[in-house]
Amino acid sequence: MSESPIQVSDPRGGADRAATERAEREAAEAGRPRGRGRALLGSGLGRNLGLVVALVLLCIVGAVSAGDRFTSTDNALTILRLAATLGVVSIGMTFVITGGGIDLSVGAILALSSVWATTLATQQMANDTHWLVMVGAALGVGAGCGLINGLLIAYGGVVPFIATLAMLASARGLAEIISNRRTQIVDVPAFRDFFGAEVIGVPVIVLLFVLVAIGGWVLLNRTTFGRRTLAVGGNPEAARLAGINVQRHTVYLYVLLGVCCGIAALILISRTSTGSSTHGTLLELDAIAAVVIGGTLLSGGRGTIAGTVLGVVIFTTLTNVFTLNNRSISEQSLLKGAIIVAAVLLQQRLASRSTST
Amino acid sequence: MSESPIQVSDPRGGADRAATERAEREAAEAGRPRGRGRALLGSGLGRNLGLVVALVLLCIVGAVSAGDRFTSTDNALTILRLAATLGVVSIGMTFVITGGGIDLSVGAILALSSVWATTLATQQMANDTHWLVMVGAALGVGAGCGLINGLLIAYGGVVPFIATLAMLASARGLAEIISNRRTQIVDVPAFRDFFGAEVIGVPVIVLLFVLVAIGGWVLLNRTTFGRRTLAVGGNPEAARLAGINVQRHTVYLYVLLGVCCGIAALILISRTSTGSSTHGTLLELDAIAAVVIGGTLLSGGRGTIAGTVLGVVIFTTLTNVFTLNNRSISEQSLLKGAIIVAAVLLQQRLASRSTST
Amino acid sequence: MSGIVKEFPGVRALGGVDLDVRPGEVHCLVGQNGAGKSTLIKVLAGAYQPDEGVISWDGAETQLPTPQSAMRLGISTIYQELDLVPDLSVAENIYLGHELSRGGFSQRARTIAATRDLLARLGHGEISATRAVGSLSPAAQQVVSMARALSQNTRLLVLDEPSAVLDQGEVDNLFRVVRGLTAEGVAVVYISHRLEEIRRIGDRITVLKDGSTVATGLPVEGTPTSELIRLMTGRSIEYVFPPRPETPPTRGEPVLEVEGLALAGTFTGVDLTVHAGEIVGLAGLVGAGRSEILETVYGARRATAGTVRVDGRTLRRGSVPAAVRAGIGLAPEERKSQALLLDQAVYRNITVSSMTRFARAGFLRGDAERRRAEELTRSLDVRPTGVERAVRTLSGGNQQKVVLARWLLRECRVLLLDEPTRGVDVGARSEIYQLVRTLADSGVAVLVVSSEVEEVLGLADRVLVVREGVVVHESEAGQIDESRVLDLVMEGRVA
Amino acid sequence: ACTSNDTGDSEEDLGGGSSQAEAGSNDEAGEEVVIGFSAPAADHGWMGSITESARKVADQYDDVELRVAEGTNDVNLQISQVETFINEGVDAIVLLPFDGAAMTPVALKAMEAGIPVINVDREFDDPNAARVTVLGDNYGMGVSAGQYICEQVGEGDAVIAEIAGIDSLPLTQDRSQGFKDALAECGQKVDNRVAANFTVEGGEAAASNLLQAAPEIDAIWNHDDDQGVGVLAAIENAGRDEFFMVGGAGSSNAMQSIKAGDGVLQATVVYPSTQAADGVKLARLLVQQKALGDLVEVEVPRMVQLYAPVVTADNVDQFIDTAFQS
Ligand SMILES: Nc1ncnc2c1ncn2[C@@H]1O[C@H](COP(=O)(O)OP(=O)(O)OP(=O)(O)O)[C@@H](O)[C@H]1O
Ligand SMILES: Nc1ncnc2c1ncn2[C@@H]1O[C@H](COP(=O)(O)OP(=O)(O)OP(=O)(O)O)[C@@H](O)[C@H]1O
Ligand SMILES: [Mg+2]
Ligand SMILES: [Mg+2]
Repeated sequence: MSESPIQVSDPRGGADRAATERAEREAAEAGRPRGRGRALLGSGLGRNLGLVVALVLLCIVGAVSAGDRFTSTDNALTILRLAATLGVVSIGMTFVITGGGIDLSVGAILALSSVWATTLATQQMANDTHWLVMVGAALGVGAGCGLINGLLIAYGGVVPFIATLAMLASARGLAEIISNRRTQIVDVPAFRDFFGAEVIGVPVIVLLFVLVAIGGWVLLNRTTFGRRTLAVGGNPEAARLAGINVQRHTVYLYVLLGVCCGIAALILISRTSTGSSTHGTLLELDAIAAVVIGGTLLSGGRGTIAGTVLGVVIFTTLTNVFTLNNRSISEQSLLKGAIIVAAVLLQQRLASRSTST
Repeated sequence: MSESPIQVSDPRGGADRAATERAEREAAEAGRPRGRGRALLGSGLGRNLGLVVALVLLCIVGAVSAGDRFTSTDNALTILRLAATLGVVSIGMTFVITGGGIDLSVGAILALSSVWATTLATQQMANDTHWLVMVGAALGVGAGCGLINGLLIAYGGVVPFIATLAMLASARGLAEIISNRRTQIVDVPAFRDFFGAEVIGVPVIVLLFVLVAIGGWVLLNRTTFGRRTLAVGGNPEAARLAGINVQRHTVYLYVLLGVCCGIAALILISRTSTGSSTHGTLLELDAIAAVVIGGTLLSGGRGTIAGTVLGVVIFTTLTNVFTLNNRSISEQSLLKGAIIVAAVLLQQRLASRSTST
Repeated sequence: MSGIVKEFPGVRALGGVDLDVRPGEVHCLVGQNGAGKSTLIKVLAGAYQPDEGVISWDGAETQLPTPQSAMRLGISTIYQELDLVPDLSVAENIYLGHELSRGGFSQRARTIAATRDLLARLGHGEISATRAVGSLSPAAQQVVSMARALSQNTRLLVLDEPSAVLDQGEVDNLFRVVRGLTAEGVAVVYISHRLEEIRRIGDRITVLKDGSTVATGLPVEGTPTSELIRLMTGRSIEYVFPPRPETPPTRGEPVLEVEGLALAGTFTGVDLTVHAGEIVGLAGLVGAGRSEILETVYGARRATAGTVRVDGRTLRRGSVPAAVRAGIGLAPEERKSQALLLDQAVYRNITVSSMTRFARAGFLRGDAERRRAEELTRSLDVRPTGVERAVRTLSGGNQQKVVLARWLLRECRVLLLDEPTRGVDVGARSEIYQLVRTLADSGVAVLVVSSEVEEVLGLADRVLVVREGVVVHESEAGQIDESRVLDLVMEGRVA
Repeated sequence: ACTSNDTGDSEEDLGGGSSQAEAGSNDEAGEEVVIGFSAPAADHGWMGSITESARKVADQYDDVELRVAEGTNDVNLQISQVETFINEGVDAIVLLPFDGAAMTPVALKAMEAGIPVINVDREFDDPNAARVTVLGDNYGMGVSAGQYICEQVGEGDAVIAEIAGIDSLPLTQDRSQGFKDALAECGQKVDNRVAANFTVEGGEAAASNLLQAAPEIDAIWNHDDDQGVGVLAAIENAGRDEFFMVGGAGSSNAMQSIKAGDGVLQATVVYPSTQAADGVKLARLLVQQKALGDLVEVEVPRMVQLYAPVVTADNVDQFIDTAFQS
């Protein structure tokens, strides 16, 4: 047995890297006080310190450069509304990646869900009966696609990358066929009223994001499901021999992510008042990036919802700050790359720093 | 030594999967006769049987549905010309993935190389001196980007997914800034003459593809560099203890891929007579898919150039057959997903079948 | 080497260790799990950099910044955790890093020929030079590691627990090779937990305890084993194997009944019964298929024929969850890859198979879980304490205790143990034996696989001998001795 | 009513103004014509409509066989499609390039092989690469939008925002340039600019941020009515209405909204999505050696440039029937 079965996405840095990793891990371990409340705080701040610092820096840059156009509540809500779609998907993605998988089809599933939930027939039925029909359609389609992914991966033995790449192509193709490549406009007032509403000043879609985040945190950290996810991602063979049904659990993970895509589709439908086969283009890369920057191991076995949420918020805030300052897209993307690397390096340094104390 | 340190991208199928893997490995082993010439044939046919069958089926479909519009030499060359860009990049990608890494920035690097090699200044210099200046620029930029990727990953400890995602954003941003987002037209006759030429009826760019493929095969299978790549991807810790400088080797791999992106940029410049920041969009997914469908393990340690070439040719032939048959885009993408999954499942079945014989 | 200090974050693995090795001698390094033996030899191999201390070679002080620099001096190392690349062939693994090549092109024919020579020299000409190492048995992989070490111009050979995966015959073979080398003047550092091996092969002994040298250069002749144990553990351990109960437990209820169990290509027609309170041992050569029998009983492999019954109820084939529900637990052969979630906390590793017990509607009550795990680790004396610690940081013996704790918590009816003491030191070893016996006494049916015949005979009530996938002999442990078992294993004359 | 998957419009006649009148002459069946057609990926309504109207026109003629290649934004693939057409020996190729310059060499190759190429919308960089060029007027579109906004806001201190499409496309740059130049005429400039990728989602996201960046706006020009659906949704979500907006391309949704006059959308600049259909018609005429009906010329002209009119509530009825579904 090699001490650290170094995986695909680990850097090939050999010893130094292995040492850093172990150091990080132990830092996380050591920095965690025993009490429950303090555990939350400790892990939140200790593990995600780099991300928090990056976000704070970003906010300072935003506040200095754009003044109260940046600091207004409205702007904060705008950022959160924008973050909602990516956020909900990324939280589902955190589970799949923690469980040792990956999903490239999230954007396509989102598109298919959005199209299916907004066909004339569905809207007709929604108007005749209840707008929840649309919700059911979106979640059902998401879950169905996730189920196919999960079955192919867990029982068909197709590697996740390929299975979900195939789903990407197929789901988007199907979405185009169903919608005839047209943007489908939503004409179900009750639906739009519900999702467009605000509760004490907070838009429903932001609330949804918050609820999914809290639910995800509880599910990952406080339930047997979460514990199994960590086990399956950390060492699938050991998990299997410990009596966990690894295959079934893998299917659950992809279905969960599918449902998250369905929720994200509903958010996007409400925001744009349309369903379209172009929704969610390239969402997969953003979601995976947010999850990994957040600190979830791409090789599985360790996941953090708080980190993912921070990753998502950093991404959306970045775009917001750039737009407020009227920077060109090219500069944005040039800088985005540099900022991602800087954030990850910072995160590493801070994590290893906190060991020595 | 763990028998199969199951990695991120392996399906979580537990025992069945592990068994399949072992079976595959043994199949590959068993199917390999001793002689040198026969080894090539044996491994080519044994390991890639599923792909060969898929390609043959595809050709039959093409020949039946499109007759000699499909079977003509011209059409074959059209397919190969199309395959050249993706092919060269995928061969480089085979090395990186075999070495346990991944690179999402290939499309962006290609774009940046193409832009850099076609700026007014470069073209001016090329016209004043020699068209090889453009070649040098493209290869140099590719190697430089690869070097940055490699350094960040090997010495900076950034996971490959994140490092190359950052490079994707930055390189494309830089390409846009340099080109001012305009397509740059090539006006260096000598350059166009060279790359546009044919040798005994075979276009130079197809020859380039073939040369890179042969070179890649020799490098992976017949040199110490290839051996070390397999070792670094298969068990980096063992490689390190065997005295291989894993970090330096990792850098080499990304530089190699960067150079391949530079070559692909030259091919694309010659085909389009332009350099543009939009060249190579989404190339990364196609390249990774071709490599993995070809049979290279996404988790590293096992790679096949012949499989990659087959994967690339299957992809491009698929597109060609679709075009000849006038299918709608959406049907194509729906079917593409199904075909990918079918090819992978077929490959698995055939591989495990050949064990039992 | 003198005054070697090596610290890991939070752990001082070596706190000033001295070691001197002379040409032509076999220098044994002993110590409990976690004493720092492997760390020391990794420093010697250039794989770790010491924080302090001096390494001298041929009398001159030297630095070993990389594994290459050590190899250049002629230091070859076989690491405890076999470090081979599974997808490369035997020949490629042996010459990895110092490939036979011309102008960067590897010379395959020459490599293969040289590999055949090496393997023949090791007495294993039957291993194919072109086979992928991952498809070889652990014992054959060990041979490849040996060949790898010999492929260089070796002056100092370091062997870190090479015998853990070998059976008696293989160990004899290994010793023959080692003697051949020492006769040529090669120095050997030998690490093992099996003290009788050290008696047979060693010249001098260095004892490590908690990262420091407690004795160095002890002559093997004239150091009694009990003295060694005392040096290693700081106490004297008298009874290695716990006494058997007076009434043979075969009279109890049969708990595990296996009938006609077969796995295509590995074993056929295995019948066995384990009663409540009984310990049954499976003896055999490495590769005889004993692990497979356990894994098939457990449902981790799908049997091609036969039935497994627990308390009279037939289990569904090929389903681990069904076996676990029926009360079977398995402590697998490869602890790290098959049993443990190395990066997760000790308590999570213990509760992974019974976490629903600590959950209401799927929500875990973390405190109860942790408390229960603490109780268990305390009663098993797992060290260091602290259930929040990642299992990776524990020594082999303590990791094994964590695995056993998992099934203790689950309150199994049947416990399957595959090589329960592999890589475990003397002290922990006797604790584990004691624990297994206590479990049996509480009515658990235990099935043990071990490559150490002595262990099978000492621990078990009844012994089954397995050869090439067939159970060839069965008898009470008291009625068979070591040489008889070896006879059966080797020649398979059915009694 | 606005959902667009009703296919009622399949009856819609794309015969076009003059050719309908001339039904007797040019539309008369002639020799069989095989036309290869390639366009970028139909990833938004306008582009979808391009391919669809081309197909529709081809279906109207019994003597036209249209071979449609997979829409793609990958120039390499598009080149290979044209190569395939050349191999097949089609009679003419109608090509809407993803990038005009990049498709020039292969178009030249087709022309050299004796296959006339009809270049639609995005221009080649060599006049010899196409027999006929059908161009929208991207620069003119920007100018029209700019002039309309100038008329509305006058010379005062106004905040003007622009929501562009895909920034790296020359057509986007042309539109922006035209817009900038026209605004300069009346002393205005673009205060805030974002790009939205031609998708609804992109429009929504870009506009949300834009509205935060500029708390007070007087006018917005949005390049494209497809992404406009998202832009309007963002405006509605933000509850802003202190400005007016001008659209682009001319989708039927946009025109209905202009007609209803109940939102911020006051006008849109038409960018005809029927240009590829025109290309198909011209290709057929070319191969059959016919001339354009209302012209005196005996040959089809080299260049047809379409006009980019501004549609407002006053003239919307005139355009609403030819508008495309987003
Ligand atoms: N990479 C590492 N990071 C942190 N701690 C380590 C590391 N390697 C070893 N240790 C710790 O150093 C100490 C010595 O470990 P080492 O592996 O050298 O023991 P050993 O004597 O070889 O034990 P065994 O008999 O189980 O092989 C142990 O406490 C171990 O937990
Ligand atoms: N990964 C593998 N690939 C191919 N064959 C294998 C593999 N693992 C085991 N075998 C084969 O299965 C048979 C039984 O092997 P195994 O090592 O499990 O037996 P064992 O009696 O349990 O030995 P051990 O003493 O090592 O536990 C052997 O013939 C071995 O070569
Ligand atoms: Mg050790
Ligand atoms: Mg075994």
